[in-house]
Amino acid sequence: MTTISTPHEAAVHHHAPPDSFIRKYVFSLDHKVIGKQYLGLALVAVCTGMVLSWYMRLHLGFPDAKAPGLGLITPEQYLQLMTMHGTIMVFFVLTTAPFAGFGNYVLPIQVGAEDMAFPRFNMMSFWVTFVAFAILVASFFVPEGPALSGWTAYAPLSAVGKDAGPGQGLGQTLWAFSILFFCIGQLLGSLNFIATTLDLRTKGMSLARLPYCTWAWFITSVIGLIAFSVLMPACVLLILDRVAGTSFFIPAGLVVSDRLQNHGGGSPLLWQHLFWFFGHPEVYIAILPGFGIISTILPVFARKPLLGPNVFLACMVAIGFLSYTVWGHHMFLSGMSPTSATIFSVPTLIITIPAAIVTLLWIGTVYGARLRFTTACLFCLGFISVFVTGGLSGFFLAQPSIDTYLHATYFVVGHFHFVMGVAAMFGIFAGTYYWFPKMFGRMMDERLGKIHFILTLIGVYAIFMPMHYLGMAGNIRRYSSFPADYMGVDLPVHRWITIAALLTGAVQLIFLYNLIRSRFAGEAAPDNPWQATSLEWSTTSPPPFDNFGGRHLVVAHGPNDYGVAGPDGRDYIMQAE
Amino acid sequence: MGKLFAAIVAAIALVSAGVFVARIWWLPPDISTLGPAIDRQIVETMVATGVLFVLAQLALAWFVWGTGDEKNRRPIKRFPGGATPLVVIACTIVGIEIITLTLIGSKVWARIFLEPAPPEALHVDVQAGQFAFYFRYAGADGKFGTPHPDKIDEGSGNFFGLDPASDTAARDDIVSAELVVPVNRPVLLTLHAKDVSHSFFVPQLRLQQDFVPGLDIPLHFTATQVAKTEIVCTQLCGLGHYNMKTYLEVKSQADFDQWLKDQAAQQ
Amino acid sequence: MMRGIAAMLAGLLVVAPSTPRVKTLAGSVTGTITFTGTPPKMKPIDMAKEPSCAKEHATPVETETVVTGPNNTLQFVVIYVSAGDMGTAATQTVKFDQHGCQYLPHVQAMHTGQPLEITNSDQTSHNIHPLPSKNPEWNKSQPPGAAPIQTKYDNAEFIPVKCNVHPWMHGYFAVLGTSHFAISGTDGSYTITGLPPGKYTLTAWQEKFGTQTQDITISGSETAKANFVFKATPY
Amino acid sequence: MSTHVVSPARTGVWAAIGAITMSFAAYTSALVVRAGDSADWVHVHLPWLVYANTLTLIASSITLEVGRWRVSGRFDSRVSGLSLLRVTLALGLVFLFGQVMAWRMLAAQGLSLATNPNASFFYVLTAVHALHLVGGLIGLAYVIYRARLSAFPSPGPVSASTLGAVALYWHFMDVVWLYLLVVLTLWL
Repeated sequence: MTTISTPHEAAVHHHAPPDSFIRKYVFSLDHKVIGKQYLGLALVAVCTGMVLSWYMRLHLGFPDAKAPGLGLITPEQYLQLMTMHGTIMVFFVLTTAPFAGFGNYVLPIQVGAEDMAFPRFNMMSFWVTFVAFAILVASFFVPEGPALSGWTAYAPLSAVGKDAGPGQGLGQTLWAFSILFFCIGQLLGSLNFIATTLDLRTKGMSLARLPYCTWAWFITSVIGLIAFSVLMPACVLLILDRVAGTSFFIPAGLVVSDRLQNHGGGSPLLWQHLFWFFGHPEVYIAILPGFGIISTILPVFARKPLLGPNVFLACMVAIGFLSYTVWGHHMFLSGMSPTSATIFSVPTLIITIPAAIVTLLWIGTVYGARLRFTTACLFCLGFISVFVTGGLSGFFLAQPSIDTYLHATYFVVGHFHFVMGVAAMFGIFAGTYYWFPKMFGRMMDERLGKIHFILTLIGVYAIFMPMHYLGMAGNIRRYSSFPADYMGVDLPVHRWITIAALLTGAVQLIFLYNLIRSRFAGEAAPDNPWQATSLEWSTTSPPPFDNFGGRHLVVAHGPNDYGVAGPDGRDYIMQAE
Repeated sequence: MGKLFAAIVAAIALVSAGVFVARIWWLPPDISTLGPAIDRQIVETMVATGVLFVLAQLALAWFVWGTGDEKNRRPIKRFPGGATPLVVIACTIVGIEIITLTLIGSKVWARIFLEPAPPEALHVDVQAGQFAFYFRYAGADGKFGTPHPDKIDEGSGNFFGLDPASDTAARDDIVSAELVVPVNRPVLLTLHAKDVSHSFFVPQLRLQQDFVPGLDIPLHFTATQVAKTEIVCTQLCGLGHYNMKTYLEVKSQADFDQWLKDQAAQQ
Repeated sequence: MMRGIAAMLAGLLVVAPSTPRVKTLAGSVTGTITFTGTPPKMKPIDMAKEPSCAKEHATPVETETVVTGPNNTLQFVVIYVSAGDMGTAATQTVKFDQHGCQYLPHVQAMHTGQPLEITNSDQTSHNIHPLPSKNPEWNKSQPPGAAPIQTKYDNAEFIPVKCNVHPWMHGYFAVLGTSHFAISGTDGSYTITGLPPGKYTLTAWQEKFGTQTQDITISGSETAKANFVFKATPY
Repeated sequence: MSTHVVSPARTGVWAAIGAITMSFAAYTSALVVRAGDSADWVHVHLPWLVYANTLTLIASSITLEVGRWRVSGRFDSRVSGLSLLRVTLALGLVFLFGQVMAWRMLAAQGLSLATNPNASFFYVLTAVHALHLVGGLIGLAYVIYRARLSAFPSPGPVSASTLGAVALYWHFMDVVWLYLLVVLTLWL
């Protein structure tokens, strides 16, 4: 099927280039600026989240150590650090950077459009997200601090209010509002991605010729459209339970802090269902853009086409569908009917098939390649390695009967940090090293980049692999310390993880330095430094305001033409020659 | 660079797998009738995934090691047979694993959660609250008093909100902070929460189940050895979560009866 | 001659309030708190969950809602002046310690605005959560070795105090509008000293049995007597 | 399909329709679950006014359709078409006002947001629908404004497709409302 957009629609730029600073860099309608804004937000968020995790690790490894600025970390402080780390990382890093960030910057260029379909919605999308982040950060500064109920905010702990503990007052309310705003922001973004991909493609850019990351962003935005429109009602109901005295999630007869709660009839499991119906697809919202980025970048540096591109696309679509049938595997032991647990475990295991196929396709692409070991390429290879690791540990947790032991142990922490945390981060790193020249017209320092990669790869394994061992030993997650119990003996492992985490964190400073230095002093980047095929490399680095300087590219080739006999002796054919 | 990457990935894969094989960190010995089945399944999954893990990582390392570079312009090789064999391999291997694991697993799961407790089971009422477990035995009359949330008064030790003044069944209820059970006798727990969600986890029983406020959740097990082990909360329940734990004591029937007598005297 | 001395003393009495020497002339009130009927049986506290505390007690300690002494006396009853001269605000710090997973003392009385210092002498982390209705509420954890919590309460009320980590730990802050107060000891006796002459209403408060009041008059430096008898029920 | 006149506005509205459908599905499932496992589920009489509001909303859809048909039609009919769009806008406002009155009536019965779950769901669902409808009103106001600028003397294709998108959204709001009405009458 091919959709030819009428020149009329695709050609007119929706708005003139602004001149004032505010309209140009702050409230800009330009998807490129908005993309950079999202990436900037994600950078701030990831630094915040990482610092929070250092405090957590410090306390876990050295319980008696006085943390700089906090002193002796109290149990509630630990849980608040944990909650904010999870919330910031999952929402404001893993969702914004690979999806909203790179998607906003690259997708319109890759489809040959001059901007997103709805630039105003696009701007709102970012600023609403920004407000959401501001609200979340604000909760650090309210009396008794931010929420401590984890990024999953299980009711009734999250619903009954301040009696449930420090941070469960205003802090938890702010958390709920923050997530509500975040949903709105991402929904606006998803609308844009969908309309832009479907309607603003330039001549000849059929769906079949879309680059794989654009495909991934498109599928992700469809998933996000559904997921966030379910999380939003959940947040609304939670807020009402907290501030308006309703009882959606709060059953009768709860006595919290010696106070009989004036609620009745609510269902705590209702929150869990609504949350995880969003929560599991959210995992794929975080990782599918990574899939796309890897599948786009790997062939560039392998100098050979991606193996089985159509199989790859089919797998991504399959994952997208299946992601809505598996949420129950987070609730095997939640008091949900045990029969449904067995039902949920089947699709959970089945979803590993497309994931496994995709992984094999990547490994098959590497086979017999003439790899160019740029930093971006290395992060793609690293992505494959950590994704395999994290994916396989999922096999354990997908089985209810094993979950009765491993559930809520560090095994789970290790699993999801590999599969959605580290893997997604590697995707983000790959994208950064790959598109930085296009975004800023300067190359990043490859030598620093490679050091950054090697140390990070070793670091993440040193941090997260031992967590699986802890899990086997029954070490429970979300504990601020392990006083005089069977977990006390695991302290040395926690020490090791803490040290590894602090060192790996320090290594990221190399990346930050590289970013800043290259932004201002990197060598000038040519239009197509990597000899890649997709449309963003057919324009200048950085692209002009309307992306192609008024040209209307006509696409004649797919994105996958590497290792072929191209024009003038090149081994690749660009989509718009 | 490629060779370095290959070496690192291979090393990581072998070391990681080695630690699992060496069982340096492993499950505690099990003391329940369910333990062996669950352990067997964990081991089977460990073997299956472990092999795939090592194979995949080593394949990646090997391909990267063997890749040509810009200097020796070795011709690019396509993967033999294209994507189809890979799809077939993935579907068959993973498919087989899924089917086998699900078949075995669902049996174990059924034994834990689907089969009802045998009638002779000892019935213990378990209440979780921030941040402690309390266990209630029916006492001489074999009947539990009705709990009244509004009557809960932890300061004077009335954790269940019993009303002995008007409820005679409540007067001989035995409340303990530890779970004490006789060996080799089925035990039926009724889990209910006083305030927020909690969870009941005994690693040595390989048994875990959430408390959900507003629900009474049954859970049954049979301990096979006299032992003392820990019960921990695994559902984030607030600031004292890390410290929400107590002990499971498995005693011989005689010792258990004696203990019950002593407790009854103290109430 | 004697008359003259008496007259001089009387004269002193008249100017008394202004001169410090008169404090010696302040009276006091003493008495014993008892109960009739059957008090509820105090339950032994099972500290299994907290070994570090359990091993502090050779025999398990009991709950302290109603602590009785020999011949039906009651401990931890707060006796205070609810009407009459309220005295001057006390400035010395009141101490409230957590030891062996118990509050020492179980009931601590203080004047409004009087500095209160809460310490943790256990090897485990405690959480102090007073549940006031007229004062601002807070809820803090105190890990072993952490600095003492310094605070004060400005409005008079009886504040239940609980530890969220150890459900059995319950105590009371008696925040009073007077500096004339006392807490009955193990033998149920109490003494309030330094009462200037005048009419007083004494109130006795017990966390389970509520309050009772008595009117007394202090005319000089004598020691008045005021016993209180609470009616106890087993449940 | 070979070719079609692309209209991002319409695609966007279709996507929005998908999202809104999902979120009302979520509210509904919440309602069903909540009604299922609770003892405090009592019957609530919907105020008669909501049925009157329903008619208003349906009427607004009709005027909108006729208005669209005229605006894109011959010149002399455009004026009346535009005024019909204004009527639609007015009817939308009347509907919102009616909903507020309906809440007042319910409150007069002593049913506030937290009184019982049924009341909670009534207020929440109607309020969420009202919020989405406000979005439609803004869109409507926008096309009327655009029509004043561009549609005379000739309606540009942009405003036509935007008008189509807005109309699509507006009718969807009707559908949602009817759906809610059924759900509310069935479950409350």
